[in-house]
Amino acid sequence: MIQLLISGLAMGSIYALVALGIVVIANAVNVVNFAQGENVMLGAYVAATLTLTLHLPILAAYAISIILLALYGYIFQKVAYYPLRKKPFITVVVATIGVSMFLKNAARIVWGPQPIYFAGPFGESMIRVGGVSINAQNILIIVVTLALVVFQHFFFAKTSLGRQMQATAQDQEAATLMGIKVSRMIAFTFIYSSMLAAAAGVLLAPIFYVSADMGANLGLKAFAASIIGGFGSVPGAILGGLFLGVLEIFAAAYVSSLYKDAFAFIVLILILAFMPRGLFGEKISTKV
Amino acid sequence: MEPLLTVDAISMIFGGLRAVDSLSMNVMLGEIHSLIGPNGAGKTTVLNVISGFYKPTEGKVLFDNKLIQGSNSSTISRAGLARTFQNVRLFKELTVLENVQIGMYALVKEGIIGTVFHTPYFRKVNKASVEECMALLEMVGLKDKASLRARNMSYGQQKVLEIARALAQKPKLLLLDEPAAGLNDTETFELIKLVRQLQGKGITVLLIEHNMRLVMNLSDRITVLNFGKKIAEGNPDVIQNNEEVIQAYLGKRRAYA
Amino acid sequence: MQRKTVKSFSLAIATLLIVSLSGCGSNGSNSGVSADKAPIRIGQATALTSEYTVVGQYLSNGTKMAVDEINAAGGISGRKIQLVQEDSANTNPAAVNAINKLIDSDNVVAIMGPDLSTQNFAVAPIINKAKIPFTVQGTNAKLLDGNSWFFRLRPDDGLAAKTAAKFAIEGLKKKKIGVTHDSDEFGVGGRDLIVKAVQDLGGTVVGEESYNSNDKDLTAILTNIKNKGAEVIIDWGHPSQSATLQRQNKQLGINLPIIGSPGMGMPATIQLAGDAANGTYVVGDPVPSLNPDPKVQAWVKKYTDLYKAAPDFHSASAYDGIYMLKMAIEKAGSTDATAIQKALLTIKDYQGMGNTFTFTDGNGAHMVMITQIENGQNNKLIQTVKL
Amino acid sequence: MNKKVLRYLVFILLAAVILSIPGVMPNNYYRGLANLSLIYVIVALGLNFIYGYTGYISFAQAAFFGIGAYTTALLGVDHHISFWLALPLSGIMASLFGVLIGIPSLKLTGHYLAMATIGFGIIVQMLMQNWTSFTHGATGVGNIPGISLGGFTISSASQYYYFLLFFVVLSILVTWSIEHSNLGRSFKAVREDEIAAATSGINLTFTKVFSFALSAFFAGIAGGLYASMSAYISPDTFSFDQSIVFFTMVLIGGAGTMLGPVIGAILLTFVPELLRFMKEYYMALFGIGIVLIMIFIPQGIVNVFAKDGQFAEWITAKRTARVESPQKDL
Repeated sequence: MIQLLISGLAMGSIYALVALGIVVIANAVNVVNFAQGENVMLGAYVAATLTLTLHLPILAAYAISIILLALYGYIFQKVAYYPLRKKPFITVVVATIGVSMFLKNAARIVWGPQPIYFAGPFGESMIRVGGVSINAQNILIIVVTLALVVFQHFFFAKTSLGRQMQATAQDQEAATLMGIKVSRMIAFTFIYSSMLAAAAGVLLAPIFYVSADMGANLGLKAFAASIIGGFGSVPGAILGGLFLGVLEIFAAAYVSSLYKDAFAFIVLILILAFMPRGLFGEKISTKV
Repeated sequence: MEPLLTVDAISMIFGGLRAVDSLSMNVMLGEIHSLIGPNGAGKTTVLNVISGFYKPTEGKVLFDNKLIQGSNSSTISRAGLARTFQNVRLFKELTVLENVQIGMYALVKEGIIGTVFHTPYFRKVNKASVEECMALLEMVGLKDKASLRARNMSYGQQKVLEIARALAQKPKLLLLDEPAAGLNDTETFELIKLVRQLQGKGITVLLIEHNMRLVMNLSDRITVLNFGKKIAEGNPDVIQNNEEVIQAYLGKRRAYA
Repeated sequence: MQRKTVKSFSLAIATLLIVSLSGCGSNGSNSGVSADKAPIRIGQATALTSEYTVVGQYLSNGTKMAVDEINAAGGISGRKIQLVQEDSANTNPAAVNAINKLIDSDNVVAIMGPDLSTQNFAVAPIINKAKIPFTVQGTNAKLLDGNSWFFRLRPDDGLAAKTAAKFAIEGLKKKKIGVTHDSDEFGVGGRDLIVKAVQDLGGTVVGEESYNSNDKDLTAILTNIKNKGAEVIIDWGHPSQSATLQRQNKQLGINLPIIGSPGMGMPATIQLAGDAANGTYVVGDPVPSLNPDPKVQAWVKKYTDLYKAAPDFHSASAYDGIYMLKMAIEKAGSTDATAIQKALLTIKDYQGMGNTFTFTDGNGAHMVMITQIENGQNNKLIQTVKL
Repeated sequence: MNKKVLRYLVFILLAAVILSIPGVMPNNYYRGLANLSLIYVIVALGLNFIYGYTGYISFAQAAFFGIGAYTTALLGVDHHISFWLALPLSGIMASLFGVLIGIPSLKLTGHYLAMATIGFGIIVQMLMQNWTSFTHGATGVGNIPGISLGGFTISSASQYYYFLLFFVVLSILVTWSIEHSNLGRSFKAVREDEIAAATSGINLTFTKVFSFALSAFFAGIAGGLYASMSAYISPDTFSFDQSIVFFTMVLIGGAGTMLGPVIGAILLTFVPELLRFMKEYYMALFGIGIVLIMIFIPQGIVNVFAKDGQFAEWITAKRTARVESPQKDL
């Protein structure tokens, strides 16, 4: 039982990290980045290449891949978002889908079709607790996710850059009036979101194997999690992610593992139909 | 003369703010009734409650002795209550004619089969509705602009087109939300002539307007609203000399003395 | 974006449309060389994109190697072989388009089919209508019913599944069997055969669990099977899920012995599963590197030098397929489809790299090997089963 | 030579070209592609109702396409019902599901609707894959009976071409007549301004659900035709990626017009095949192509040329970035 809960929470934390990446961008520029799943894959591949081919120590590989993804985030924003910022959101959404198609196939060409395994910092070691063996990597994921959440809270609340990014997210016009360089803040938002994706990718690799398709429905699931939690709200994304991770594992164990993915989306549609604000979202409505 | 529209002690509370405070008023069949008051008095909120956008926190709305408060806007519009908007809401990408045709949507029964196969029945019904719309356009002086895009019309023309669309619903009661806003003098004069014409056709009008010349010239009865409460009601000359009304508009006179 | 660039860009798209339509006319006709000297065109539909490229590359390498060898030795009765490859990716429409292109546009004489059984099902109607010899990699037992033009180069699931069940009950002396499988048609086909074979041999299947082809976390399935008291797991799935199964079997401390489908023995799967693979039994095509026959060992060495990676049974069966097509064309003395079909059916006990082939019907390969993975190598031969 | 005769001549020329295509095509491979593109035209025309005219996003078109295909296939294979009865049923079955997804989506806008339709699509595909007793599961449905009319069975690719052409022309006529009717105008009114539409007496619930059902009906009919033509269908064909391709067809061709989806469908069926020679690179290029098109011509080809294209202005209208609420307060 505890085993299921732990791996459920671990999976949930990954969904939460990716969902956070999606929500951060959505709040700032009202666009859903359907390529977020592929960003995670990119982070995993970069880390795998650094450790396996260049034999860097694990932690160095993690740090470098997060920085590289930050750079990638900037380029992605310049190429896919910037020329489209004035366009309706559907054009931008389809553009991100185009980017995800490109990333999936480009990764397969560069890194080959063979899934790669690279051990996490704790390698294979298991933790035996009262007859229950828990994968050390799961614990690492949960701990790192909590740390990131706390960091994000302080970053946005306390640091000036964080506050400026939040201001841009709330109201771009007002932010420009305050002298905030909005386009720079948007760039930072994309960079931050890609770094979150890199973190998720790096943590996920030992469980998921690094392959071109690892990101595929991860992005969709994370987006669903952010809606279940209450789209636009940061706690909503985190709690939605955890909720989805645990729901899936228990649904797979006790109902049927075949329909595991379907449960995520059934819950999503129910939430959208009856509680569009999500479990934790606040009431937002447009005046007539 | 029995009332066509009765607003019975309605209140609209937006999280602590009583935008409308137990307002009661009624509009008689065939009259031109104006609802005036300084900005923020709650005029448009009242209009939105009557036309079904908001469900009033308290009170009832009776139209043609049927309870309509809380039902959705399309049912209310089909019951014969059409409206225009403060900031014109036209179907910009559709042609002028199409805009008016949409007004007539509920009255024209083309039927699924007719629509898909353009049966002779469909063509007859369609032709009739086009003629009616053209007549309306002629009435408001937009006949020659029928096939142009609504987006390309001037502001005054758009205002008048919106009235034409409302008229296409063959309404019993027409709600006009600041129709004269942004019109020049000739356009305002045309508007007065048009509203007179509508009254002649037996259409009751509830008018929200700031242009006092228009209100005093057109209205049979006026209700004055201030901070969501009714402070006066009666015919134009009574309202003109009503102390409270002047204070509401010009602020305390004694303050200057 | 000024109007001009927008206009020119969409004009480019429009011309692309016109080119695409007119483009059809050009490459239809083949070279004007007289018929008897013209190269014999053999088609291959294999996964060059999508996650199945892993298998696609093995097939493509094996085929190219055979074609180059034959051409170097003078081709088939003097005519060189021209290999035409089309990408069948991972969906049925892609496979159907690839096969149609091979038959109609590339006018090939025979086709080497893709690995996925679902794709083989999808193209069966086209092959039957076009009447062209079609070598099959898909192992689903029901694939050959009504498809007289299908020639399977690998043992079908029926043989492999029965052997796996037999080995579990008689070899490992286990009574309670757990079956895990992919939810796709390969996995479902395998499971049905295993369950039937176990019941025939007096064992009991205590648990059946299926997973989707992109599932990553099988903890739920493994805990279920363990709680139902299974003593051994027979798994019928694709590489990355089989690897996850072995890895999590060890991680969660369940440590049940696992007997896997042929995919379990592929170098890719072993590399993915890491040391969790050690001890796993594999029932599948004879592993080339394990085949004592020196001819096979020479071939393995030549393949490894050429492609810098060890061959697996896919490359072996593709290599044998080309050689058998060569034998059939030479025997039939022409590239006429029905003649090739008849000639293929006369092949008896042909010692290939991957199997010994006897084509009494569509099923040519009748030899299966049970092996065990030890320190990262699928090289401990347990038993060779000949039917 | 007045305008009317000129337009008539162009029409004749166009008809001649379209009718001669099977003859022009060098072999069955390209005829097969032409047939597939005709089927996709019907799906794209359907999607045009909900997206082009009503302004709502649907990523569930492949699911409706699949529902139609499975209805015809299962009725044919399991219950031996003739194609001519099964086809309309496929359309109706798909539109029932269209209503099913249409109702909850009434209150949704933007990303939320997109996400709901994606979820719906994935659930439908999962049911097809795993409900083995009813849908034959992952093995798919084989030897689906072909199409025969009084003894004559359609066999060759060219015969299929003309048969499908009939359905495409029918779909175009139906689209034209709906566009020029009150119903069509009510769709566009909802796209332009829902609040004004409501006050003009348009019942928003009915209009949106009907538009969903209509686009599903087209996809269902196309699914039935696809199943009978290809004789074998399996769940993996009706995936979320396929819905993306359908959506991109309408987007690139030009939504909100009649010609747009037709051009988009033909283009996106032939271009990937012609890029085939690039083997594993063509999917990556396809991705970049979509990004470029979104940057340069978001309104699609047809709308670039039709300067006053109604949809063109709507989609390129400048939008201020604000977080749309999941629910418009109506």
